[in-house]
Amino acid sequence: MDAFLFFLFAAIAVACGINLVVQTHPISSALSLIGVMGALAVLYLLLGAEFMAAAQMIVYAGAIMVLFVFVIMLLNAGAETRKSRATFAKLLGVPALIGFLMTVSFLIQALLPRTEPVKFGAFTGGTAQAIGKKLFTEYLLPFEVTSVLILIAILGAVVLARKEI
Amino acid sequence: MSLLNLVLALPLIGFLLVLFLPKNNINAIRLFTLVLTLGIFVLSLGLTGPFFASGNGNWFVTDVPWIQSPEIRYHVAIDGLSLWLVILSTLMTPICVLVSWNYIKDRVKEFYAFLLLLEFGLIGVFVALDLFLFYVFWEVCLVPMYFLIGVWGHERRIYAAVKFFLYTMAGSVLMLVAIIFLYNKGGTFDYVNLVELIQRGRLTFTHTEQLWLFLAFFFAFAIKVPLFPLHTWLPDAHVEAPTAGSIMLAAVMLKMGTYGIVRFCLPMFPNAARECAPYIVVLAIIGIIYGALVALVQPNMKKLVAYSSVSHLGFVVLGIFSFNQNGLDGAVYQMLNHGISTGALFMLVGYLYERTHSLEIKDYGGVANISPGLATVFLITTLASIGLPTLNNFIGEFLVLQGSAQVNIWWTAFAATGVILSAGYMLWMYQRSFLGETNEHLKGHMHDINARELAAALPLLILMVWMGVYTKTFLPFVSQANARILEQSRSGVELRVVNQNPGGNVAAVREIPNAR
Amino acid sequence: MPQTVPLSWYLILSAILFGLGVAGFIFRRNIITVFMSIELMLNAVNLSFIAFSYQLRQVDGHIFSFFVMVVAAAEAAVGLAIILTVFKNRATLAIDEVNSLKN
Amino acid sequence: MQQLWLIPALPLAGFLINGLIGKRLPKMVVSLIAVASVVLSFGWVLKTLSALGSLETAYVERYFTWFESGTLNIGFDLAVDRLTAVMLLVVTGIGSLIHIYATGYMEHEGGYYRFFAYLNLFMFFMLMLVLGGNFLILFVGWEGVGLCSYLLIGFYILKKSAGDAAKKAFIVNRIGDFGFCLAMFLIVVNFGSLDFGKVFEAVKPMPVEATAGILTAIALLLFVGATGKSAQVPLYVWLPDAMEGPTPVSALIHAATMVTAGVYMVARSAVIFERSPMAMEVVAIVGLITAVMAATIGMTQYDIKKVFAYSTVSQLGYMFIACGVGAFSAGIYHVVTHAFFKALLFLGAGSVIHAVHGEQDMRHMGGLMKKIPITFAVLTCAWVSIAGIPPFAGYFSKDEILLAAHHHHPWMYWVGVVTAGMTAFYVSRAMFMTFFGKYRGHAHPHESPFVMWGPLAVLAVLSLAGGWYFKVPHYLEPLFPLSGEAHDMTLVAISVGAGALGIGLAYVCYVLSPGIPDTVSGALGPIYKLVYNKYFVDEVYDATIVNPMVGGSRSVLWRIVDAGIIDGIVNGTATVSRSVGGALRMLQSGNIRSYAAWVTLGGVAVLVVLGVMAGGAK
Repeated sequence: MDAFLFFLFAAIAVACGINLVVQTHPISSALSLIGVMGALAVLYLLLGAEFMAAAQMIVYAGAIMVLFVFVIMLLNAGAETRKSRATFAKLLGVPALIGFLMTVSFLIQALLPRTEPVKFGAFTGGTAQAIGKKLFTEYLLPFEVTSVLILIAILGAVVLARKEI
Repeated sequence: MSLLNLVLALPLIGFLLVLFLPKNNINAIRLFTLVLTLGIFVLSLGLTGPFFASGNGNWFVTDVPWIQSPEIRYHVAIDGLSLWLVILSTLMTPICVLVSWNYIKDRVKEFYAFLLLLEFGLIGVFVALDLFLFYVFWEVCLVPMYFLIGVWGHERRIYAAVKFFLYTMAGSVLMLVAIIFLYNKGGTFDYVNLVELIQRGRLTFTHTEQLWLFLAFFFAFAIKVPLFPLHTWLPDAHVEAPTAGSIMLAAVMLKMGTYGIVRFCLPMFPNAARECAPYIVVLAIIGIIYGALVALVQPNMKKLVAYSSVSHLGFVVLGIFSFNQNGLDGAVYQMLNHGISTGALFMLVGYLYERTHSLEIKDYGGVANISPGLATVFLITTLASIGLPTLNNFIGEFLVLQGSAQVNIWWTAFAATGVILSAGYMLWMYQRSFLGETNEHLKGHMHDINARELAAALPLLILMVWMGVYTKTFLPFVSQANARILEQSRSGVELRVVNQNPGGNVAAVREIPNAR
Repeated sequence: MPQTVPLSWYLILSAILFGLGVAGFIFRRNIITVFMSIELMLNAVNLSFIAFSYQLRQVDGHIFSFFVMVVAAAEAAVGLAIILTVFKNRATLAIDEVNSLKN
Repeated sequence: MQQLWLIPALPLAGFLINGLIGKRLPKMVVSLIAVASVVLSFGWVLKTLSALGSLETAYVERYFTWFESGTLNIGFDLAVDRLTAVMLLVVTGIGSLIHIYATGYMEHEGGYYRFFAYLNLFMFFMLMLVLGGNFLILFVGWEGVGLCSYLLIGFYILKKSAGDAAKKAFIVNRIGDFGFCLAMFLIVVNFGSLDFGKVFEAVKPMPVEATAGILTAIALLLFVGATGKSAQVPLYVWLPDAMEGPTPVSALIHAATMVTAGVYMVARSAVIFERSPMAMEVVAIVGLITAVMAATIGMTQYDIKKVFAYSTVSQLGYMFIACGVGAFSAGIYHVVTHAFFKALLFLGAGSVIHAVHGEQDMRHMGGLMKKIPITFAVLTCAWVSIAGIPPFAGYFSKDEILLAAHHHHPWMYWVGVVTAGMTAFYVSRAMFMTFFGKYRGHAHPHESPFVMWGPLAVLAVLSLAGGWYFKVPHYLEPLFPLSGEAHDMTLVAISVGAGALGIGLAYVCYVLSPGIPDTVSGALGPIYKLVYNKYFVDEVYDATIVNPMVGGSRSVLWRIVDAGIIDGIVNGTATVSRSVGGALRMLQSGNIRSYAAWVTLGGVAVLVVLGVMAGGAK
């Protein structure tokens, strides 16, 4: 069952990822990205990260992606016109990408041979309670700093979106 | 918190505070900077206290860890060598504030902030006793000066600023390499420890190592001095810099180089220093004569003064590499003298520029008729600069030449021609710009020196006479500090004979804590 | 069909998704899509974090990915604001035309 | 303590008061301060000297250490011995008279306070020079008087020629100072001190150097300094130009006091010179050449001040002949008498110039005897004195010098006699052209006020009786023993005869038959032109030293070496870096996607390296 779920959602994630890249219209890409995120949320759950799975759905798929879609609509962005000038980037990018995938896969296979099989329920430390404990004890300072970061981000967004600029 | 830390920290605090002042309230910014820098100056006078009370030595020592690994310490102290240089820095900064009072019209806040940052860096350079800390301060000085030239300079300011920056960086990077090498070998960045290790023979270098280390340090310092033929950044930087920038550059920044040579090159690499001395002296003498000859034909006042700096700093280097008490005393004294007299010259040229917006000598003439006060101040400064006895430069030049005469009278003979030439170019400039018939288009623009300008000039004039007549205030501390440095650079000579076993190196390094 | 998959497969999936993100970043011309590609890469990384967290039986990986998520949110806010500004000034979303760095 | 410092301090105070607030003071007060400070100083000199008594040995006062470095300790020392005493009296005495005179002469000039401030400053430095107890204090005064000379020559700041002359004076003096400095360095290196007492004590036991040695080197270098300050060949060129300054300045600085500093310094260092016959010979010969050369030029000039200027150069040459042949006291003797009559000549000339409203060309004078009789009377006193007519002042000192020269080398005596004749000739020529015949100018000559001719009268008395009254060589005997040689009356008669001949010849040429000079100069043609143009020395210096130096510096050092080679290398490095950067710049296309591609590539590279390393580690 574990393997089936993994293959299913991995396939969904990859398919949506490919769709994200090949679609010319940003709204399709955005929807694909939501698909990726949803699939990933299930995988998180498989890995025992229930809080993260929930957060993934709520924050990512919910809030952030809504923002994206909202901006796309606001700008009334249409499909890309097929006129890329960055041939150089492609010439360089394709082999680089293939090289990247091959290297990473090789490294994972070669250097991490003793990975255990993933079984649902084998790790139950990812509950909201456990994470909350960590966040408010050991990671309290970073947590508070993130609040400042978000505050600054809000201010930045407000300043940037003002009319004068 | 010792007084020295306070003097060092205040400019930095001031720098931060100025950033928080409202941008448009120019008066508040100027006044704040002036009061603060004056306060720092008064405080820095307090640094002389222990020297007058209980003689020479390292005073106001603070030695605390800064970074654990690699072990970098915040180690600062002053001795007779750095004392007056620190006070020179703190004196020149308020003067620069006064000079820039009306001259700087835009980005006032940033200007004074950079000035304070520069002061911080300069004081730091002179008091740091940890090589890494020294390097940090060395680079800190670079940034504000780069901006002072690049933002508030004249037409070709970008070229000059970049040239200045690249020249200095080129040298300091080599120095950094040398510092890191020293750390790897000696296990410490601390100057005092290093010198002691070298003195005791626990840290020895092979001949080649020492030579390269010396050259790496010396190259960085020689660019800053500047020693012929590394001097071409100086005229450009001076010509393009705003008045305050020129003053700080000439009065204090150039001394970083000579100070570095005396402080680091001599005690740490005595053998290499002595080995290279003849070549360096030749360069210094070439610099003296060459700078003077080129100054003679400059059509631009600031360029003329800049080349005269090349010539004067040649004397300093000549004195240092004479390796005797007179030469070294003269060299250090000459550093201070040059700071005062050339600083004053740049200030006065700045005054002229403020009035007419020209630096070309041919645009002037007969200024003495309209502005007798300015002419008088300029004349006294000129006379100080050409080394008239009873004014400050004379003592320095005399001691330097005396020192070199003890080594080789021919050095002295050639170097002394620079003294003749200095009279030539300075008086010629004075004559062309101040004497004769008044230039037509000066009328209406020229006015005499005003109270603020006089207030900036007067301390320097007083110092010129004071340092020229009553050297007892200044010279004894310098002399004692130099005696120690000479002692250190001498013991190295004997070491070469004593310590010959090649295996001694490793054993020596082992004994030092933190050695790796 | 095996019952379970090794953890490394998750990592490989993460790598593939990351590669897709890079590909999107390189090949897409629309700024928004490029931006989404970045999100994809962040997600891929998050997956590895959580996978390692499983392997090590420690929750710290979750915390990291949590922070990544927070940063991603902040980044999205600012980034989209920038995109809005760029669009307002240039009336284009094509990334090739936003090249004022060049001169 | 005799408070010697008061002697220079009084004029210094005058300088400070006048210099700082003189602008706001009335002329009356300015002149009062200036004159009073010098007169008081003169009074203090008299008091001190009477208190010090016979002064068989030097009396030294040390105030504070000027600077100390290692074993070298330079004190702020003032010292008085008989030599100094003579110089002090001359400087303050004549200085007082000239100050009084100047209050009249400068009455209508602008910058009145400035003038007196400078003049007081000059007195200060000159007194430091003669009072200095070591070489360096002497050098302070030495440079200081040079500075004041610079300031006063260039006093008329509107005149370009004045500025040029001032600058020339300073720089030529600097060349001399170069020698002086080197001499000091050598002294310190060899004797470890600059105190006159210590150095001379150390030199005394040294043997006379048959061949050139260290003492010869020191002596010659000192003499280089003296040639600068005292206007000897080859550095005399500044003195004639220095006449651009106001006339009292010419009298005080460029006749009576400053220019004799070189003689004083050589006499002061007599111990060193005496041990180096070679240096002595050089001194004598340079003095001789200067005396002859300047005298010939003096005979051809028309500017009254220039005539006297060349006369000064020539007389200074005499003094150096005296020093060179070992008769130092005769040299100082001549310094004193020369101060009397040359100051008088200049001040008289000033009075004449004042009378004819600034005219200096003698061709536009003449017949002034009736119009300014007092000036004529006092100038006549100077005239007979310089011409060496017994028993006036000039006769005594000149006689001493010529006799000493004869004792040394007879040919020097003969050259000296000829020069004496020429001296008499050109002074007489100036007198005849100015006061005899008909007035050739257009102004309305008038006699000078009392403040001007009063000092002249005093100087006239000194010129007449000073030589006979002040027996300087006897006074200086403890320092410079007299040779004790009997005066050979024949030699005396010959030199006096030469003087008389010079006067007579001038009378014939310029009063009896004024056509002769033109005929003679026409006949001599090129030689006359050569002399008239001062042997083209200035032009030669310009062409061989000044212009090549300036031109070379400009076109070679600055434009080629500095801007071309050094900056070329620097900028070349920059250009190379830039072109390398230009190639790399292709990467920085500004295209975000190509950046991303590069980042990916870099990531791959890093991963590969990591993998290889990790693989290697396993």
